[in-house]
Parts: sequence; structure tokens; C-alpha cells
Amino acid sequence: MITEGQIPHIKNSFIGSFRVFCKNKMGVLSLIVLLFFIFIAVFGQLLVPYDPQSFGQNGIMEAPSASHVLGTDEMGRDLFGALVSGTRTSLLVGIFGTVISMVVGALIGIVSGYRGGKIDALLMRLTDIMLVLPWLPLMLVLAALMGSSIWNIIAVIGLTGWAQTARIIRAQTLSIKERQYIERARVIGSSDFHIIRRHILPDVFPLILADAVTTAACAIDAETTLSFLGMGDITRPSWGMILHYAFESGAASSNAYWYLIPPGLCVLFVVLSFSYIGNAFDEIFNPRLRGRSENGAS
Amino acid sequence: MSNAPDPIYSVENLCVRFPLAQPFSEMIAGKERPTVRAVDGVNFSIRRGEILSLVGESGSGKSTIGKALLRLLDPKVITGSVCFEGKDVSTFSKTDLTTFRQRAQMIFQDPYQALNSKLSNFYQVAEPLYVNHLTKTKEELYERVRVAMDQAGLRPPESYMGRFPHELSGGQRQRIAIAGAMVMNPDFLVADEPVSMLDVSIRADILKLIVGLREERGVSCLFITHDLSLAWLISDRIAILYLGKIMEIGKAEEIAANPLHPYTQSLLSIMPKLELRKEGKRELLSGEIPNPTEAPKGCRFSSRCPHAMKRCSEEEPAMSDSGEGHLAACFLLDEKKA
Amino acid sequence: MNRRYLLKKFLQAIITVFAVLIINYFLFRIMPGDPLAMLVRSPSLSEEAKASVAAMFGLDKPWYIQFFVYIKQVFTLDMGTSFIYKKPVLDIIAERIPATLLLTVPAEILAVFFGCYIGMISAWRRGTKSDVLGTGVSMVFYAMPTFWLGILMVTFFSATLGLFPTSGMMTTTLGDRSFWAEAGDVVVHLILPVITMALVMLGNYTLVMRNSLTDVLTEDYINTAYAKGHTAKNVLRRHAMPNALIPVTTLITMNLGFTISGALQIETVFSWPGIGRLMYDALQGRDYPLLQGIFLLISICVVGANFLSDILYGYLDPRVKA
Amino acid sequence: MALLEVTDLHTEFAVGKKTLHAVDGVSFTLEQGESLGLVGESGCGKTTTALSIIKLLPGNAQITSGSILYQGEEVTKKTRKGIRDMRWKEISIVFQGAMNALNPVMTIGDQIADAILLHENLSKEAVKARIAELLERVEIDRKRATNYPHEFSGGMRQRAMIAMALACNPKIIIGDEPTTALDVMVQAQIFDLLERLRRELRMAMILITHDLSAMTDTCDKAAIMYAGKIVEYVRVADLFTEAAHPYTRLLMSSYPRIGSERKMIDSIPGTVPDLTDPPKGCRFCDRCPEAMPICRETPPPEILLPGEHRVSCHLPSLIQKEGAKHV
Repeated sequence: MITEGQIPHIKNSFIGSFRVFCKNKMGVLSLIVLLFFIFIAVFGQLLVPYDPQSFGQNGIMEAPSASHVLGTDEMGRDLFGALVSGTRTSLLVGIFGTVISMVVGALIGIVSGYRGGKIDALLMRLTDIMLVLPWLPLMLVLAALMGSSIWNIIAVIGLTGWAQTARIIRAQTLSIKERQYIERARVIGSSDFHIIRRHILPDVFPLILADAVTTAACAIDAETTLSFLGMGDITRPSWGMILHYAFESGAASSNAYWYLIPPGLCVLFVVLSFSYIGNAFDEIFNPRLRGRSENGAS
Repeated sequence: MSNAPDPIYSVENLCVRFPLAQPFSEMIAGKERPTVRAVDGVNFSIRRGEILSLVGESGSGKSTIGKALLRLLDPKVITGSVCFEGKDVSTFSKTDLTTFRQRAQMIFQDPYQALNSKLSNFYQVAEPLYVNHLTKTKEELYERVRVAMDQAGLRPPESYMGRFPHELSGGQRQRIAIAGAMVMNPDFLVADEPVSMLDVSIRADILKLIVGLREERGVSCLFITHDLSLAWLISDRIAILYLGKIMEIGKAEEIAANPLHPYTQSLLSIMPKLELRKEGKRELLSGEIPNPTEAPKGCRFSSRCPHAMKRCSEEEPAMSDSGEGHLAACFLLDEKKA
Repeated sequence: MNRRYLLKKFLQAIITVFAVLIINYFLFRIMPGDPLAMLVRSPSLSEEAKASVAAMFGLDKPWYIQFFVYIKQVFTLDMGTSFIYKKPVLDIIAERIPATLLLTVPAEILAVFFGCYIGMISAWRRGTKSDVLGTGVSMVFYAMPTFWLGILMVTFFSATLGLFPTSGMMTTTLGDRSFWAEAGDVVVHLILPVITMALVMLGNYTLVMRNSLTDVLTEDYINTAYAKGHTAKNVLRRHAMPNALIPVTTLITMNLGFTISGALQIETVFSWPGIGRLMYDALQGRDYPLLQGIFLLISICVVGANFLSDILYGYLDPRVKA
Repeated sequence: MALLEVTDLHTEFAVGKKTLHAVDGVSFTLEQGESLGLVGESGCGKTTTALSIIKLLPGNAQITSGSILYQGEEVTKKTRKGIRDMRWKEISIVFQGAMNALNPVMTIGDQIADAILLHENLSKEAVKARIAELLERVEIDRKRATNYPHEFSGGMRQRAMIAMALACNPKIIIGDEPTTALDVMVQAQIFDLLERLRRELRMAMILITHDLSAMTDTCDKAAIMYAGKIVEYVRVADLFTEAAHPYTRLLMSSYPRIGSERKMIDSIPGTVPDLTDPPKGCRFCDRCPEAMPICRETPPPEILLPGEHRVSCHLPSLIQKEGAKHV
């Protein structure tokens, strides 16, 4: 006889979803690219023969050679080393910024959608205001005022990026709330906490995940732009900052392609990977939500 | 049928007014929110072991009444009283409510939506026991789930427990939902259109199950449906709703054989009988049920009634008794009596 | 569309503008630590400038008076004096607006036209090679950092091929010229930045158009149109596109407000003398009055564009009610 | 010559690597002014059958064999242009769920005009007059031609859909579950309207429904479909007394007959077979209370009974029935 402990309670949808995901070729390819960058971020320093901050011993603005695979910059620093340490910063900002905006967005979205009434009206007005604030200028101003530490940048990205998430999560919570199994859960005497934990969170979670991927792409793009515009954390060079120095040193007019192309390509690959993974997630979890817009992508 | 004098439910002058959407600006200005009367002064009672059917078209407020009975609506929108075993459900304390949730259960219209597809069938049935902490041991929990599934006709129960709702047919899912209600041994059941989403060929199974619960365990039931012929088939009494108000209530056989209200007569005439219909036997009403926000003055059926008189659009007819608890709200009855 | 809907949206816009004003106020004043120290942290500021900051922000008075003064300044369009340019902020901004419009309007038109076209083709031939190619290219441009694309354009077309000037709005060394010669010069300077900006925006419109049309094509009324005997082309033109364009049009309008912030990167890279470049310069020089003025302008543009998109939505979609 | 003659129609869907035999050898005829009800549970191929007639099938579906003769012309061999000219002008459809079947951004009048102008070369005034006449036929005020679908109630939308279907005076009108999701009273109104218009305009009608009872007031003949096949084809007048196939009889006993003796209705146990791998004998044998060993092995023969009555069944009582003919 089967005992209670042997009976599955919750559908393990992860394996099934992963199988569907694997059918999306671009999604799988993107995941591989992303894992590669994460690997570089974690272990990359071991591959670099030079101290990224040391300069002076090398020639300046050298084209790629055997000793400097990606050449050197205007101060003679090894660009491959800079690129590797930039990976860590960019991914760090992307991940932490996303986590903050997801937590804030999901919390506001669920509370707003589940509770409804005046709280909902108030929170959604706040969200609407956040949505119309032009976030690149806002981030620039905040970064200028708060100072350019990496944690400030993460906070700025997290605190300006949650509005879209809150809206999506609220819409989903509202639609789940109307489903009959929520009503049924109430009839059998479930508490609000139980309903949110057992019925709403599991249904909202895939959406949060799909949205997190898109937000991560935006966060990395935002960090790059901030750094390029000179608002980055000077103590932690990122891809955007390499491009900032490249631009300032006139790499564009002197055709120093080794200085300009690799960092941009890194951003492009990571952002593109996140976008394709996001597309794949959307197709798995919520085909109907595909039409949503990405406000504020400048 | 039961002879017990005290009803399990008595509903007096129940009104439900839902607030309509209001712009934020008016909300902060403190303006009173506009409302729509979904249920507008309904009286009835349900005896122990009785099946009472609420019949009405969409927008008649039948589901809202079902929810009001189970205290699923915001108390702010309700006026009037809904008493469960003599006690008003709005006055329930927290412990009262916990017991009440175990004694009064509901079956929903759409078995595809009423079950959370991410949870196993076992969990669907066991959830009421979990959330109310009703079982002490795993063995007890398992046994109660097994018995409930068996009663709901899922045999052998073990073969269903580990699967998920999407692996079952519509009829089987509805049985899971019924097992989930039966696991708490309720005394009362609201069945909200339990067969309207199912193929015709399996409706009978679910109906038999509901009738069986009454026969074997004395479970009382409020059966909500738009189909008068189904109501006639399984219930003891029928209440006909129109725009939030009861037009006629009485024994099922009486309503079918001797409908008093013009609305009931018309509904009855369009019911399929699976026989060759004689010409002109159908009494079709024109138009559609009005929006509850635009309910006509006087008798709310007057705008579509084939027998409407001047009086009908001026005053509202009261319920009048034609004997044996057969009541209808129509001025034509007064004239007949007079 | 009815009056109530309009009124509601208008009220919302007013509330948002007010919120923006408040945020703007707090953003530049109530920062952690001593506000004056915060504001004048830049070492390059002269004593004179520091004093003018204190006076302008009225930091010696209680906060509610400060707020009142601020609101009054906003309504009298008195945005203070720029540190760098030593001129009223409003005048400086007004000078730069034409340049930004010259850049953004053609870019927006190009992006909308090509984006919608590619998106339409992608949705119509979903899953075919042209879809994969169209969507893929759009995604790449969408994912690219805007400024990076600008730099690449400069490197390739200006520095390597020498086809276009690298920066600025016109060649200043040529002295007096006829109006047409000058206009021609501006156009030559305009080509690269406009194309770059259009390419960056293109991706967004392509994806939105594709998703919108894909959804519409699964609707039942498309089937009805086929059943009526329409050709596939007619179904697309007469029945699918009018529906698919509703969300796209509102998105385009809404994006208009964000165009200025997009222009920021392009203008920086191409040294285009518009609002975006002005903001970059203000940031570099920590010119707070100017920064505040630009931020307010951009925010109000976005709110205005949102309001416009709401009106347009109400006009395009007959289902919109209050 | 019959108006429409469908013979041994097969329509298949490609589902992944499998083939779903949605319509598997369906034959029927439709005379001018006659109405036929296609009845069956969901997924039995009734909509696919109807849509095959005007080749309005999704991309993964295909008519693999059989013939469809419309006024003596073979529809399956027509060019795309030929099919388009036939749609709506000759055969029009009232879809289910008119909310989604009407274009939300076009007024009702424009949508009707869209259909008229596609097939007829009329002046603006003539089109306008036609729209007004059509709307009045379906009991909608002519002024409401400028309204959008969302401004109509569910029943009105379905009426507007009917008006649109009548726009080009078709010879056949297909009703694809035209009353699903409508209230009982509105359902009765719509059926009443369809029936009246059909008589007035002498159109033929194919009514697709899952509800046997809905069809009995409206149709002359009934084709009971099960799993892609017509199991019984009978005049509605004979249906109540002569129904012969076990499926038809079970289906009839799953409706309560209000007013007669209160008797619990029956259900049909089991589920519809998987149409990607249909059983080799009779498709109903798993659910049939009268199934015999032969039912699992051999597809049932078609028996012709008196009065255009066709049944596909192995039951000896049918085969040996007086006047029965084998096919």
C-alpha cells in the first residue's frame, strides 16, 4: 500500500519546463553563453597573467599580440585582464540589481493584486509614477548625487526597475485570484498566508523568473551606460568603464578596434543571451503575455 | 425528505450590492461609491436533507447567493441575514468560522479551473484536512482521503492519488473536487452549475453523486443551475430568480406542472422535451435580461413580460402563497384570487 | 472615447506631474548628510558658486518655505542660473531643443516605419527564414548598448572610410556660407547619428509589432474574414493590422517621451549640441540648476507623451470606456 | 441534383509526428432549403466536417480524400480564387462566440458592408439600404449599424453575426455552435430566428451542436457523429421513435424530459477514443453496452432503413430489420 509520504504533493514542473526550454535552440545557446560568462566572472582572474591595475611596464595602445591577447590601453594596461575583471562587475550589478527590483516588484505586485481596494489604488499610482520617470536621467542624477559606488549603482538600478515587474505580477495575481481554485481554497478554510504560499506564489514564480531575465538584461545595459557616461565606480572597472576610457582616449578616431570591440561585444552577448532566455521563458510560461512592452528602454 | 422543523439555512431579505469601479480622484474626494444590486431582497430557507435549486439566467444573482451563504463575500456588501442553523453567519467568531468551513462546502462549475493544476490529486482532496489541522497522523490523513475518493466514485482511489488533475477527464476532475468537499463530512453543499461544463454524456454521474450524498448521508444542497430541467430532475424545491429577486418558489413537481409566474412559464416552454413539438408551443420572451444597474421600476420582469399591465411598472408585486409553500410574485395571481 | 475617460487621464497626468515635481524637489535637496556639502562636493566650484547654490535652494529657510519657493519658481519658469554657462537655465535649454528635435524626429520616423514593417513581415511569416532573420537582427540592435553602436559607426564610417564627419552639427571652420550650403552641411552631419538612433529604436518596435500581430492573427475574427472570402493580403490589411496597430501606436507615442533620454547617449558620442549632450555636460560639471531643469523637462515630456498615448488609445480602440 | 453532396470525406490533422483522423469517411447530402444537424460530443469532428466544405481549415489540416459536390461542382478541385468566390456568397458561417468572431475595431455596419462589397458591386446607398434591411431582419434597430460589437449584448452580437452571414444571400448557412455561452432564453431566440429566416429565405442550413436537444426544434435531419464518423443519419421526425444506434439512444436518455415522469438520466461511461490511433472495429465499442466480439474486430456495416435512415452498427436486430439494406 502506498503511504502518504510517497505521494507527490506538488508537481515538479521544473523537469518538464526544462525539456520545453531545451527545444528552444536560441535559448539553450544563450544559456551556454551566459554560463561561460559566469565562469569567467568567478574563475577568470586565474587566466590573466597580468595585474589589471598595473601599468607602466607595457607599451601604450598596443594592438593585440602574443603577450597581450587583446592589446593594451592608453596607460599600457592589459585589456584582456581589464575585460575579465569587468565581467565580474557587470554580472554583479546585473544580478544584484535584478534581485532587488524583483523582490520589491513582486512584493508590491502581490500585495496590490491580492489585497485590492485602496492599497492597490495607492500602490499602482506609485508604480505608474515610477514608470513614467525617465530612468536613465534619473539614474544619472541619483548616481551623481549619491556618489558612484557600485552598491549605489546596484541600489539605483534596483529601485528604479521594479515598476514594470510590479505591474506584471499584479496583473497575474489578479487573474489567479479570480480562478476558482482560490475560491475553493477559501471555502475549505485556508488562511490568506496559505493561499499566497500554496496557490499564488507557485503560479507567479515563473513570471518573476521570466521577468528577472529581462530585467537583468536591462540592468547590465544600464550599468554599462552609467559607467560609459562617467558615473561608474572607479574602483571596480566594468565593461562600460573600459568603453568610457576608450572613448575619452579617442580610440574611435585612432581606429583602436581592440580597445572598442571586445567590451561592447561582451555586453551585447550577455544582454542578448538574457533576452533570448527571456523569450524562451515567456513561451514556456505565458504565451499570452508576449505582447507586453518594455517601457523606458532608452 | 426531512420532517425536521428547523431549517439548516434561513435567508431573510438578503441584499448584495457590489461597488462599481470609481476613479481615483473621486475616491480621494470621499464620494460615495456607486453600487450594483446583484441580489435584491431574497428570502428562502433550506431544510435539512433537502435539495433546493436556484434557477436563473446569467446576471440573476444565483452564484452570488451561493457565495453569500458560504460567507465568501465581503460582509460590507451584504445586508439582511443569512442564518446557518439559526446563527447569522456574519456574527461567526473565528472558531465558529473554522467549524463552519468544515460543515458547509462547495462544488464549482468548471472542474478545469477549480483545481490547482500544480498540486496532486491527493493534495487537492487532503488540503482541507491540512489547513484545518484535522488529522493527527499520516495514516489517518491517508485513510480519510482514500475514503472520500472512493465515495466520489474514483476507484480504486490509489490509482488517482499520485496523478495530477490534467491527467484526468472532466468528469473525473469534478469527482476529485467533490471528494475534496466530502473529505470533511459536510452537512451542506453549494453546487454551483456542477455539470454545465461537462459533456452531456457524463452529467448523470455527477448528478447521481449529489443525490446519493443526500440519500445516504442527509447532506443538504443548494443546487445552482441555469437549466430548469436539471433542477426539476434532482431537487425537492426550486426557486426561480430574475435580476436578483425570487420570482417563484415551490416544489419541483409543482413548478413543472403548474408554473404560476409568466417568467417560469416561458422558461418551462423552451425546455427541450425530446419529442416533436407542436407549433406555437414555445413562449419566447423578447430581449435579454437587463443589466442589474438598469433594472426596471416596479416588477423587474415587467419590461419583458407578455402580460405586463400598467400597474406592473409602478409597484413591485409581493410574494403570494398559492398553498403548500408554492409562492410567486405576480399581480396576475392577485387577480385570479380576486 | 468619452469625456470621463479624458478627464480621468488628464487628472492622472496632473497627479503624476505633481509627483515628479515633489521627487525632483527631494532629489536635489534631501540627500543624506548636509545638503549644501552634498551639492557643492565638486571641488571645482568657486566660493561664489557655493553661495549662489545656497541662495538658490534657499537652504537657510525651513523646508516648507523651501518647497513653496521651489513650486513658485517652477510655475514662474524660473529655473535658476547655470553654474557653467552663467545664464538662465531656461534659455540654455531652449537654445538646445531644436538640435535635439532635428536628431530625434527623423530617427523616430525611420525606426517606426522600418520597425513596424519588419515586425509585420516577421509575424505574418512566423517561423520562416525571413522571420528568424528580421527578429534576430532586431534583437541584436535592441541588445546593443546605444553609445557603443554610435562609436562603432564613427569608427567605421568616419574614421576608417571617411564618409561622414565624426562629430558636431556643422563644420565651423568654413566661415560664411549660403543657407543651403549650411543646411547641406548639417544634413551630412546628421546622417550617422540619425541612423544610429533609428537602429537602436528599431528593435523595440519590431518586437512589439511582431508580438501584437501574432496575437491578433490567432483571433477568431481573422477566421471570419477568411470565411467571408478575403484574400490573405486583404485579411492582413483590413482586419489584422488595424487591431495590431493599436498597442503599437500607443507604445510609439509613449516612447516619444523617452526619446530625449535615448538621445543623451547618441548626442554624447557624436558631440551633437542637443539636450542630451547638455545633460552630459551638466553632469560632468555638477551643474545642479541645469541638471534639475533638464530632468524636469524630460519628466514632463514623458508624462505628456503618456497622456497623448492615452488619448490616442481612446481614439483608436472603440472598446475604451471610462 | 442535391445542393451539397459530401461523399466519403476524410480530413486529417498533423499533430506532431502523428496523424489525427478528425473526419473519417463522412457522407451526407443537403437539399435546397433543408436543414441538417451535426451532433456529437466535443472533438468528434463536426466542426472540421463543416469547415472542410469551404476549405477553411487550419494549416496543419488537410482533406485527404473524398468528394464535396456543391451544385455539381467539385469543391476539392477548385482554385483558391474559386473557393474565395464561393465563401460567404454561396456558403456562409455563423461562428460560435460572436464576441471574438466580430472585429472589435469595425462597426457592425462596416463589417456587413465588408462582406457585401467583397462579392457584389453595389453603390454606397444600395449597401446602406441592404445593411438596414439585414439588421431589421434579425430584429436590430437599423440605427445601430454604427455601433461597435462591444456595445451589443451577447444575443445581439449573435444576431449581428447572423445578419452578416445573410449579407450575400447564401444558399447554405453553417451554424457552428451558434448559441454556446448564451443564456437559455437567448439560445431559444437565436434558434427561433435562424429557423424563421431559413424558411423565409429558403436557405439550407448545417447546424453544428453538441446539444442534441437544441437541434430538434430546428433541423429536418440529424447526423449523429462519433469519433469522426456519422453513426446514425435520420430524419428528426423519426429520431424520437426510431433511433437505432446505441450511442444515439444513450445520448437521448441523457436528457431529462421535464413534465413527464421523473427518472434519473443515463450517462455514457468511458471516454472518446484517441483519434490518432482509432480502434480497428466500431469506434464506440468500448463504451457500448451492447458490444459484441465482432464489434472490436470489424468496422460496422452501414444499414439503410426505410425513410432515409442510415445506421452503422453490427446489432443483429438492425441488420435483420424489415426493409433493411446493406451497403
